[in-house]
Amino acid sequence: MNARRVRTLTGVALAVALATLLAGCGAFGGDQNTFNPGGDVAERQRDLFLLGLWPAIVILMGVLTAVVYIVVRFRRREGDEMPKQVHGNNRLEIAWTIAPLFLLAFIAVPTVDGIIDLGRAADDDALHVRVVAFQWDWRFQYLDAEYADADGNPLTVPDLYIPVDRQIGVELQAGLNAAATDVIHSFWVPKLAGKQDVMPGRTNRMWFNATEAGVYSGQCAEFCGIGHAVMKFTVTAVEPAEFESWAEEQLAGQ
Amino acid sequence: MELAALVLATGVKAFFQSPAYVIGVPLVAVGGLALMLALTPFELRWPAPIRESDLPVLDDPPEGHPDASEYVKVGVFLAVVTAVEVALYYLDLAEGALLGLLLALSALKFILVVMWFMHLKFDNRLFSTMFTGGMILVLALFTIVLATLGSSLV
Amino acid sequence: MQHAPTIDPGHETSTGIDNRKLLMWLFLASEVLFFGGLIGTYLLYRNSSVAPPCPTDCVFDGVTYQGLFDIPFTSISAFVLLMSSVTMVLALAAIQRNNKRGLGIWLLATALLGMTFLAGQAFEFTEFYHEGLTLNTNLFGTTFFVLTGFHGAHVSVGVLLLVSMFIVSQRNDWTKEHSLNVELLGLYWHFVDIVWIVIFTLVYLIQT
Amino acid sequence: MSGAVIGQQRPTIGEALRRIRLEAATYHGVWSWIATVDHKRIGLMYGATAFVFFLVGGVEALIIRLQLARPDASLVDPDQFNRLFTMHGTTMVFLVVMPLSAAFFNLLVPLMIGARDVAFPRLNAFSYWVFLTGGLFMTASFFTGNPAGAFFEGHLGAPDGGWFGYAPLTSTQFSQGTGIDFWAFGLLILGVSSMAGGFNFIVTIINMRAPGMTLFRMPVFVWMTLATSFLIIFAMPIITVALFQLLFDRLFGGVFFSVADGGTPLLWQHMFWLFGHPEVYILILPAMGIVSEILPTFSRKPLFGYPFVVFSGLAIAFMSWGVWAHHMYTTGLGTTANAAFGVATILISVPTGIKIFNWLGTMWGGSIKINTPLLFSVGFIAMFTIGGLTGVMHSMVPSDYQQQDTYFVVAHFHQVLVGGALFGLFGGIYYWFPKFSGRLLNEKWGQLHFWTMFVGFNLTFQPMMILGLLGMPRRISSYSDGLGWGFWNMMATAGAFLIAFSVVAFIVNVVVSMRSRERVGGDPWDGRTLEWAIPSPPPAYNFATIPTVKALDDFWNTKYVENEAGIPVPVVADGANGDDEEDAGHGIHLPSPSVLPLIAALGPVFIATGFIYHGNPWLLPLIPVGAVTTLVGLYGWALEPVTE
Repeated sequence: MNARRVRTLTGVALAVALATLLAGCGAFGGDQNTFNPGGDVAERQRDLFLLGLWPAIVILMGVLTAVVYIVVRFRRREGDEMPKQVHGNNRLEIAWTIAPLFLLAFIAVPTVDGIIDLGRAADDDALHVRVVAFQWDWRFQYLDAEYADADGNPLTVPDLYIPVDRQIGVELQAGLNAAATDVIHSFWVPKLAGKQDVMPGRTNRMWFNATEAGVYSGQCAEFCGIGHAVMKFTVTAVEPAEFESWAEEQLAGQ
Repeated sequence: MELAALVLATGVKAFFQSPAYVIGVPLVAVGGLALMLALTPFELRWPAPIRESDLPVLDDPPEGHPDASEYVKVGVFLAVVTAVEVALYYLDLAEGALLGLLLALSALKFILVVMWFMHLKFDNRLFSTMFTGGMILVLALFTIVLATLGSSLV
Repeated sequence: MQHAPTIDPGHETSTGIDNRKLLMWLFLASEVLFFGGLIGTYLLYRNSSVAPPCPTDCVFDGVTYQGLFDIPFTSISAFVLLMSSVTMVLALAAIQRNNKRGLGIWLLATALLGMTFLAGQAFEFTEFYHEGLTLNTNLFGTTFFVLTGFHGAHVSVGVLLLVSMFIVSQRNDWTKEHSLNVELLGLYWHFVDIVWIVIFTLVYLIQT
Repeated sequence: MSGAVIGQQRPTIGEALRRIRLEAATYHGVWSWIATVDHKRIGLMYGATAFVFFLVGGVEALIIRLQLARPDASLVDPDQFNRLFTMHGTTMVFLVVMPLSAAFFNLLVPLMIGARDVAFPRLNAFSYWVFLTGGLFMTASFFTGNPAGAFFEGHLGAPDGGWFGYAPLTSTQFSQGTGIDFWAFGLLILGVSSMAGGFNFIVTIINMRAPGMTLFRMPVFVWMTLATSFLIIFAMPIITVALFQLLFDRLFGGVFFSVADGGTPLLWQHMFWLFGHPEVYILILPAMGIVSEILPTFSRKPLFGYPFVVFSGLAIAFMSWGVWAHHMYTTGLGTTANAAFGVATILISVPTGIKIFNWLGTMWGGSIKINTPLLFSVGFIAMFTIGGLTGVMHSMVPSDYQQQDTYFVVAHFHQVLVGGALFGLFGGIYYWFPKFSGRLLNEKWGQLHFWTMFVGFNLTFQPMMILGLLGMPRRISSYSDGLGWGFWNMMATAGAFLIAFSVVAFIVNVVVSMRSRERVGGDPWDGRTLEWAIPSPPPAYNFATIPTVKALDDFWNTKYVENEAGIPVPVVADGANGDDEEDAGHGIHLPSPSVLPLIAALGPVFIATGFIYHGNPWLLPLIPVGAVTTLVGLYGWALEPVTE
């Protein structure tokens, strides 16, 4: 195999890979596209991803260029002499041990910051919702007192409605009633927020909001058996007034 | 016989539900082994036959190993420590103090057995490194696991 | 696997350590992780049972249930196993001085002490069973039986090996050249003993 | 008197075994393979068996890809799909990459350290047979126990819990049938094999080195074997405990993972990943070792920064114990744990980076021969870099809340395990094939293999990254139209078939090359390490005289000396050519072949079958039968003479 062919083929492969990657990021279609967030949490997560993505692409391009350059430039030609035997270089080693640490610190800080921020409890004035996941469907219960019916039962619906621009505080429960056991599920609305697992036997919490009205599709993200692929739901974000009238209507029908 | 009847009559599940018998299986196996060794098709040489002779019983232990009397001394000490442990259990000590004392004493027993009976005191350091490496690893890992799972004892 | 034959490397081993001894120590280091997992699980689940019976006195639905542990009895068991370590090491000391008869006596003594321990465990298991504790009663039953059961299985394997070694050593002419076999079995036996030292303290004596 | 005769049949069995040993010792015929204790033959059997399982796992992958190629497909139903992807993962990890690495350990470690065999040849044979029986046992699960119906009605009986089998999905309540039992017992049996191998290689490397072969004169591959083996012997016991707990729950009504009884399913995740993350490095470190051998040879330069490559490998092995919870960010571990494990995960990229830079440094300024093994190694560097960088992106916890359990993760670990481990292993096959067959693999077919695999690989897994970012969760058996996933999935499926084509090219290559008459000498690549100093294929005893090692890359130093400018000059007296040693090995004592490891290895499968079907009075007795089989094997093994 001659060097030219190596170069061409490698070049083509790289170009295809890069083009695909960029095309993917550019194609903002799809109901579950994490690159097209509809809420603050998802936006923050996308921004953090991009913060990591660009250095990663730069490093990757650096390594790939170096690999191709080295293989082409130092390929064995006929009548080559033996190369100089270089055993190593301590200064270089120290340099490429230390240098990544700076880069990593650069992503570690926003990472820890994000963990703490997303990990805090939901605000008191948030809309409190209990997400109930079971094989293989969802129920959403509105826990605030104003959404309870005459018997004190919370409003319960199969798809989530939320008002825009209001924080939604979520607690996650596996199994239709707390005593029933179920498998692990994961609550995920890609355009609104990253996922949180629904663990049987413990209550996980998260919060998010929607900044734009619309219908967001969500889906169970933790493998949960035969119905895993069809365990879907939607989150409809509407204006607050519209939400209140929707809730009243639902309560009346419950 | 009773054991065998139990296994065959009710299946393994019932057998295990009465876990007292779990421990009985290996005991039966010991008997089976004796039978097997008696009927073995192999010559019982292990690992290699050596000349037949009446070697004199030596007086001294090999280099690097303590004398038998030392082993006995360690044994007596171990027995005493166990007695102290049980006594402590019956004393009305503060919970924290009891916990600390018991852990310390069992660590002492542990170290004595490992150092003297397993010869780590005298043997190659490689062995100590590997063994303590495993100990530290498992302690670290499960401390973290128990901590993240919110266990009461850590 | 302590008697696995080893190839003659054509020279001394690189470290001067016998291959089989190294193997045994590696095996024990690995066993540390095994028992660590079992003990860790027990510790995680202590006091997590949602139904009686319990190791010590406990209350469910206003009813007090008496604890199952019988400390004096278990202490004797633990003591027996501890003393079997002493007899084991005396067996080694005997064969290191070419004393085949002494080896036989101490091996047999160790095996008998081991079997006494096993019998004690069988008795204890039976008692617990009659008190209503099985593998599927509650978390205490599951974790306790699996942890002590696996330890008991290790003791049983040890007894098996002790008996085998007794037969083989007495039917052959064992001298101090064979002491490595005894030493390796001893390492295993002492290891099983120290695991019980840990279990005895963490499971039986310390109850929070 | 040792052993008085008891009973009349005693000499007959003993005699039969002796005859098998003698026949096998001639190195001809089928018994010489069944009873072999030669590390080279065991290595070859490991490799061949793992390759067959690779084809099985590959077919599973192709069915999965066909199902996902288009929206709303119904080639397989969700139940079959779940079983297929579970077996695909389990097969590829435990029956392909691990044993392929074990094949290389077996073939190379004794040769590289100048030993005649591993420390415990029969234990080594035992490892192989346990792997084979365990692998067959695991695969046999397809044909059993689906409560919905029989295999010939299209119902597969394989495990359906995913390769990490999260509780409580694996409980009897949520997974009926025997699939999970086969899975758990299969992993236990395979664990025995891996652990026995791990012990054996640690002892071999620590104790069996040729004179002068100090630790820091060992090839990097040997170092990586040592690190991997330590990871195996420390990680396997943890999964063993977890699997026993699962089995006690399933078979005997234990409550370890039962939420109703106060158990916590998270315990399973901790135990699994305490094992599972070191396992990832168990899979990748051997490939890193292989690449570290190939690059210097074809660059005609020593490995750049040898001690740094070694130490970074050890650092990776060590740090792999501190990152397991990064598989569990979304399970609600809490802020502190997520932050700590996030930062630890970020840090593990440092030693990985050091390796990549040193490999580039090795090639820099070299005289690089571009052939298949080198291409695979270079492909490894490129693809593994992507795997590593996406790994760092996963360590950014908040953004990982989005990527967790999506195709982005699937893409990431295939990037590491296919683009990394498998590329490295294929490179190793091309590199050492002549050593063990005496023939070179065909270069044209090899390049076809590499380029189709490289392109196919990128076509398959880069689209998966995009799929993950487009919100496609992993392990879904179908998806609806309109999510924007159809195009990328079709692309991935096309890529998968291109990979399949490349594997066919590889098989053709092996067949074509094995039929070729051309033979190579002991040192076709101008190699650097000891294995090239002996003939190809190596004689049973490996080294006629055990070499005395004076330096790192000792064999190279017998061929060349460096002048003042650091340029190697051939040594004039050319006495080091391995071919001179032929027929020199008379009178070397090798351990006798034995069938007893095989007999001992048969037991566990019987025992497992007996336990799984303990309700069946005909199959229940398999437990004692298996126990006795293993005991007979082990006792015979202990009592049988080692050599004769």
